[in-house]
Amino acid sequence: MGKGAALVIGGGIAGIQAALDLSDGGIKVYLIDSKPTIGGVMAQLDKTFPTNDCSMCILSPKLVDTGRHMNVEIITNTELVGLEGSAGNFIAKLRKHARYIDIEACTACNLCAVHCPVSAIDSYNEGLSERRAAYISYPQSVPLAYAIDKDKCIGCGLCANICPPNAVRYNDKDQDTRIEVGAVISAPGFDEFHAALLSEYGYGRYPNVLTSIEFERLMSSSGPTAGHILRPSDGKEVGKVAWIQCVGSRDRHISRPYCSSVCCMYATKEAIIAAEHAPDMQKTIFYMDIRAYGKDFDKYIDRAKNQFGVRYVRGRVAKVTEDPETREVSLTYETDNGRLATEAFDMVVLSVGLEPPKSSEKLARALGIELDEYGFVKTSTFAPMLTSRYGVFVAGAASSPKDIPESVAQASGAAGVVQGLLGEARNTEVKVKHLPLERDVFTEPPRVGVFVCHCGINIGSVVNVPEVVAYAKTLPNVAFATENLYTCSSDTQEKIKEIIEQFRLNRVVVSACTPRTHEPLFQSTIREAGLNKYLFEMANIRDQDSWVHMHEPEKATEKAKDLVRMAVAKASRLKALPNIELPVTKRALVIGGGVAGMTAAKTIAQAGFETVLVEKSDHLGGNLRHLTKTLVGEDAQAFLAELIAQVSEDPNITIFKETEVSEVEGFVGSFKTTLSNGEIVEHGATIIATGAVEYQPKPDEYLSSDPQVIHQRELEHSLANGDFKARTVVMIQCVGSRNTEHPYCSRVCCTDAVKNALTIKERFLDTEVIIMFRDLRTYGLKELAYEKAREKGVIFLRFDQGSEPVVERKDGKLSVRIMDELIGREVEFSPDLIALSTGIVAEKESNKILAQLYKVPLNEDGFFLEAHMKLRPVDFATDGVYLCGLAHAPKFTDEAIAQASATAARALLILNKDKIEAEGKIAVVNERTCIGCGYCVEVCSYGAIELEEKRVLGYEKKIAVVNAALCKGCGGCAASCRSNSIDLAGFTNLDLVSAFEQLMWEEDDIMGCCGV
Amino acid sequence: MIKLNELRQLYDHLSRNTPRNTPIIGLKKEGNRYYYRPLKSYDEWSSDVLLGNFSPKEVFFPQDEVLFYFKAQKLIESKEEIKPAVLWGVRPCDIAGIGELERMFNQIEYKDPYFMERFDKTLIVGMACTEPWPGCFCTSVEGSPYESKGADIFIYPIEDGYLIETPSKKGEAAIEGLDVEEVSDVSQLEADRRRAEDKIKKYNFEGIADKLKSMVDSNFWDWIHNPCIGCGTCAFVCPSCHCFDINDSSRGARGLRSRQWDSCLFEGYTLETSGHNPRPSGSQRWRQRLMHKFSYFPQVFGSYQCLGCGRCGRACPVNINIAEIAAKAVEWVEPQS
Amino acid sequence: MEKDPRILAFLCNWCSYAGADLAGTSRIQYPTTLRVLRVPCSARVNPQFILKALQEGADGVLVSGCHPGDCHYLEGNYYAHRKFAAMRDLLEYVGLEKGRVRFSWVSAAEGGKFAEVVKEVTDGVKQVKDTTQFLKKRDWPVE
Amino acid sequence: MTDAIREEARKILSDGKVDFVIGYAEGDTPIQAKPVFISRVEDVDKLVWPSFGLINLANYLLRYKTRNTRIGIVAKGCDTRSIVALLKENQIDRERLFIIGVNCPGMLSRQVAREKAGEIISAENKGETWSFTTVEGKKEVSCFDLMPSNCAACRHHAPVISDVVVGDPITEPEGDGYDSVREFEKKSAPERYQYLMSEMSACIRCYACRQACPTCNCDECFVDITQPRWVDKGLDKTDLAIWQLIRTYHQAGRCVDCGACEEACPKGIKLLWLTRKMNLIVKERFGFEAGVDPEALPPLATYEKDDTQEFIL
Repeated sequence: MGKGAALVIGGGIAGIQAALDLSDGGIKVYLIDSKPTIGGVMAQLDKTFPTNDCSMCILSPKLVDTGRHMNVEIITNTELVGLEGSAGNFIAKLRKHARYIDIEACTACNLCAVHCPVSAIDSYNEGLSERRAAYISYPQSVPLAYAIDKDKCIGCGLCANICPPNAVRYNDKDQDTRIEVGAVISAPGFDEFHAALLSEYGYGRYPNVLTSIEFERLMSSSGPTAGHILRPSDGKEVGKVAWIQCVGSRDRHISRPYCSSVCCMYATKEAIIAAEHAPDMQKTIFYMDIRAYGKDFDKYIDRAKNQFGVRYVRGRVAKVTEDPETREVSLTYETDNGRLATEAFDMVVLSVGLEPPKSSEKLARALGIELDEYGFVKTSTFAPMLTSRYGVFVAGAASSPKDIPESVAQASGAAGVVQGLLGEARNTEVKVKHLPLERDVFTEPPRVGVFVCHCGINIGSVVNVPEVVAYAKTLPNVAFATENLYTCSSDTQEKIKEIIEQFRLNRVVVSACTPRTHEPLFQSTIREAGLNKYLFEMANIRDQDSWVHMHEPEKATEKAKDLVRMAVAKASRLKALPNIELPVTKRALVIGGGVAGMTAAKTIAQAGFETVLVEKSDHLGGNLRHLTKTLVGEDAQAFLAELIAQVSEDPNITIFKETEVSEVEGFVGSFKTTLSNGEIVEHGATIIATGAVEYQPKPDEYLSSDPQVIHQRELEHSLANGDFKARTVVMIQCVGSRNTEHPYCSRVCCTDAVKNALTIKERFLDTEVIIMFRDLRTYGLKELAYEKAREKGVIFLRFDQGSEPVVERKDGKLSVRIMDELIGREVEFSPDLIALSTGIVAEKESNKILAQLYKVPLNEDGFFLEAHMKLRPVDFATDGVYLCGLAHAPKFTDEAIAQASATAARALLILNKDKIEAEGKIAVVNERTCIGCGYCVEVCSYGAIELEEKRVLGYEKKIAVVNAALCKGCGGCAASCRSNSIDLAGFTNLDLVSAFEQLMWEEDDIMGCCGV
Repeated sequence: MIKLNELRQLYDHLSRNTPRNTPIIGLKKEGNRYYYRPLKSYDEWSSDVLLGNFSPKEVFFPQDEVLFYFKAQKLIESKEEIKPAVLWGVRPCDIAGIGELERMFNQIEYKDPYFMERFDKTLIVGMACTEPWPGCFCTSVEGSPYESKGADIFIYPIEDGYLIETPSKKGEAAIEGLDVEEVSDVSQLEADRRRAEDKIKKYNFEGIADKLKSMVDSNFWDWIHNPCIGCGTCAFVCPSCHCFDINDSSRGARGLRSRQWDSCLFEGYTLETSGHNPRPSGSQRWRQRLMHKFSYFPQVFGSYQCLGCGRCGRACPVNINIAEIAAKAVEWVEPQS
Repeated sequence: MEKDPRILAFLCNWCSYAGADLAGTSRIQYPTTLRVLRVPCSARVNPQFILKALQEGADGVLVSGCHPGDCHYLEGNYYAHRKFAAMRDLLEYVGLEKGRVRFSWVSAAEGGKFAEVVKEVTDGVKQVKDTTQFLKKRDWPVE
Repeated sequence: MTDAIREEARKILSDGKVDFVIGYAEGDTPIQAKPVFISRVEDVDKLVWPSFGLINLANYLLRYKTRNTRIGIVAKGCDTRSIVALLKENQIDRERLFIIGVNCPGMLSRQVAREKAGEIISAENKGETWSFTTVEGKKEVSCFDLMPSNCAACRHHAPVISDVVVGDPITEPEGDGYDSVREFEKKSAPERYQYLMSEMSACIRCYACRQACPTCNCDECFVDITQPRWVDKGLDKTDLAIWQLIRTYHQAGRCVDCGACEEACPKGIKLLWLTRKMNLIVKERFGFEAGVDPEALPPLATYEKDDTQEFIL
């Protein structure tokens, strides 16, 4: 048996996710980061696309979770220097650099920084501001402890003298340690392209030319200007701003030929957020192709254009100059019709690309793994997380540029693979958490603590937070009220716990963002302070107040007061609810026998759990059966055959073909799914991997019924079979994608077309290939193939929606006409083959049935909708059900495999437990008044209520009895009961009525109501 | 005693000789029922109706009455100022009912200031019943259709007018200045009284107080309860039922305390916060009702707490007649089980 | 500052509340009139709440849940619909001014629709002549 | 009819099929029937088929919910529908019931008599008419004019379930009986609201309506619940209106329009004005009539996917 521990390198979002999934799954984690804090780049971002979630807000709960997870050991200021041994039994050599401040002793009181006489550049704010030599990266840092920048420190001793807990250690030394782990996940992230290398853009010379990450800090409420977008040259409001895309991307001259995958979207996001900060600001994005290939990305671009007036200009910027007087920056660029134009801007943002971290080579040597020529970790399509050394995995941007959800999926995926690898060693090195006893507050009068969050400036810039706090103090039962910059930060959690103790609070109200994301965090905080977690209530004054009433601060403040009043009223009524534990059936059900489903099943089975794999057709393999080779030439069918063999032979896996799900009962931990073959599967977790299908063009669409008009998929087959024959091939992109019927990008078609074009060019030099596209979306390293195709003479012609190519039969011959913007007139081709790049569409009807059975949602396009687009890419809001592959959205094989492994990791979190805690907010019966009329029994969709004979107050009577395991807490019974004899704990009639009654209170009703 | 040809004379005198805005409250038709309401004029008075559908108790003891208001810790007296009133044309049973209420609300240790202020400020003008109604049984409960006790002014209708008696000083003062002849021969009243009393059905309630005491565990209570649906009609129309419930109504720091009529037949009458109810069954609640009126009250105050107006029987949705029940109790022989 | 009507909204956690959050993350601006009470499901909303809210002084009430078929709890919104239909018709019968009690289905993906609903409901309430119908008047003495 | 009822009652009592029979007897005061509980064959002659029998005897079955008593009950068409409603709500066992169903031609109402004649001191039946002595003198009113609105609107004269039926079958009249509702709906909203408030503000909260109703069968009525207090105590107009509105809402799919509530009201409040509208709502929206189909689920405890949702944004 190997080690039950793993090493995770890098504390960015990928590393954090991997650490959490591993540790919750029973594996001890050492999380190392070279910086003094974890958080990575995501901690620097203001918002994330396409949900515009406040980045820190969604990251912070994870930071906090990681920081206080008893099975995650965070080791900061540390790098890996060597790795010995082999998978299962590695010895990792770590070098822990001196921090000069003792993490354990430091209380983050800030006095060292206040007294430090030395200034240093603040790297968290990208050099836009200064910090001291004694510093903390950002307020939500985990671990929350200061560090000393020894390069700047002059050793004056002021900080050591002032430090109350004597935490300063000037003589701190680098230390080498060795830890034993079974596997390694490397997630070192990326560096931004150093913009000064492209001197033509004036970065470093012109103060008003910024990088995108600098701009991000400028917009951030925690940034150098507290969220005001001001010109660095003179601190003036910015009226006109331009983004230049592909700075350090798609540029062979500077050895960055790959696409950085995320810049189109982040530039759009920055433009949208800038528009929110300053509605009158003019925003222009100069781009080559808009690569909005992700789920719902195109909708985001549309919103930027239509709702926020973002101007998109296709064209490469040729020259950047500065007016020395006004400090305006002028851009000279080539327009669509080839002419040059010049335009002046107050500020120019360079959308800098992503590249491997500078330390990547050193790290690769230490890990003993291979990198590609650009420094990205080498992986393969069919093992996207595995490096060249078995047992060492990679997640995040280290293997190719990628965005947050893909990094998260990869991280979970790597965790899944590690779980499989370490198998029975799991649960050997982890500790179990012991919470303090719950305080019995039943007899105490309510003492409510109210915490009002500024959320940086998300709330504070609209709602008058101090006024809300002062108001909260006047409300009945309020014993304490205060404001926080970030209520979700880890130091605030400690503060809340102290205040609960100090003021003997027995109810807590947090007035901040939405309970949908943050309630669990605060609930666990109050639980750690000894309060039952249900003695908690939130007032949503951000998503449903400050963000939607940005221009009405006074009314927003009034609304915030009302919401707080309601929350306090409800909180005052809340009662402690019992914790109910539910059993877990240690078996998984995977629906869909494509590559995603098989990968998920395989990973779970490897971790030692039974898995049932259900496939509706008579064969395994799904869409991968139609792929012959990958873009980089890997043999898809060989891989598929091997995977099918592995899955078929695994004794832990039972496969049902030609089978579908017909009935579902139960819930997380104990599902009971009836299959169409009559089989009943009891399982604890469910994975939906039902895939998607190829779009079938309508007969008149590009003459698709013509025998010489084929699909890209058929072209690939004919190239593989050798029956391809054509002198001119026209490929038409976006068939069934990015239109009114299917408004999303199918993601893979551009790359597919390029791949097939390259194959043609390699074998049939004379065959002309014309690709007609809208935006060529060969993101990431796929860009290399696009570049190669251009080199090989593939012709690329762009068209806009509405002026699609026209395909006709003229005198028996195929004709394709298209408007060539460059020369300004229509051109005509007479190909002997047309290949349509057909999109990927969801199987709406069957998805809908499954969605209803498992109570999970679909998006407008019929794909399954994950719990959170950014940070929960493979989860559903419904516990115990997970999602991967094309059922989620169009994607490539490697992405599907990463997701599939991720679902396995998530499912293993359930299967690894013996019991799971059930929701306490369930129906309760007042036995005294229940007359057993049975209305609640009828309206309960879960069969959770039955009528039983019971003896109540000395009388036998038939009354309703609730099955706590089946009750989902919808409250339909409570609203159906005439005599209130059944009620919903946590949302009782009294709770709700009290809340809205108090909403209607006038000032006169409250004044004079003192606190407790 | 004085004699009037027209009762209007007395009415007008009272309305002229009382402070401005003093209401004269008498039976008045509203919808198709009769209530004690301030009369706008003598003509509004429904002089032929002996008994309103509801008793005059609400004049002294309103169904819903604010006791005081509060804000935070501060109390504010009820804002309503109680003004003098004249209660016009009340029948002897109802006057007796008012008397029973006064006994309850005017005890040595506990005085109800709300009731008492109204009581003290009200001039009660009673009137004899020459034609009692079916269902009346005042004579069985020590009353009489010609009983003037409890009234300040009492009217005896006679063939050619009205004789006016003033049993109280307050009444005497009130008719001062009424320029009419004093009559000394009132002997015909005795005959009138007998004639009226004879029209009333007489029940035998003899020994009922003691009999009831012996019937605590009797099946009798199930027998009465059987048809009863447990509504509050009988108690609400009764001139002497005085149970009330106290409730607070608040909104934040502000609020009020008020009281409302209650009924011993309500299921929640004795319900305790714990959910325990000492009188969980209708039979037990009926036992309370009957014993209160015919046993406990006579023991404590020496008179029945039922005045024989018969309103409850007329109003009861299932036609339960308390006189029949009381009479049945007197005769009750426990069935051999 | 002009006094807004005060509209009490019961939003189901899974669709309408999420839709309201989405309006927030999308920064779609809408009237400041809504005061939201989160409930697990529209089926949790007892129509009695509506009467009680009107009596306490709500100018309007909005109940919003998942679209038919989307209910997180399978069919809660169908049951909810029947309850609301019965109460709504009854209120109309007794002359409740139109526009004060509204119902909507808003999904988690419909931030825009949520904002539209708030606008429409707000406009509706603003057109109501007398929002004191059913208001319990408390003419309590001031001091 | 009286004889037929007595005969059936005698039979089941002497056969020992039931412990007692619940029926009507003559009342002590004019134009009123009273319920009686007959357990001995010799008392059977107390039973009558009354003229003024709007009391719904199914109400009394609730008391015997948890006892093992076998009960005979005289039940009009509407009363049998109440029994169906109670059976569906598990409030009584069918096996313990012997239902003497009556093809009921309709009852007369004290409330209507009072409206038509005034405060009645005594009354006398003269075949097709009733002669009343009132405080305002003598009045004669035809039986037809004394029929309450629910009996006039009744379309279910025959018992829905029974063990034996007495009386001749009655031809159901034309129309659905909801004309009064539709007529009222023609009034303007302010007029309707005005009516609600003036009618309901007469309430004195004696709860006779609730107590007379078999389907007002909660052990604790919402009006008595204090946490939360749905309806404040006291006589505030809005509280009174809400009390009846919620009571009506609770009657959705359960009210059989027997008229017992309205007949019981000591203030003569028009309660059926509300409940009949609720009956029409469930009939038109959900195709449901209370107590008519013993198999159908109560309308608020079920749904159809194609329920019209026209009012939802």
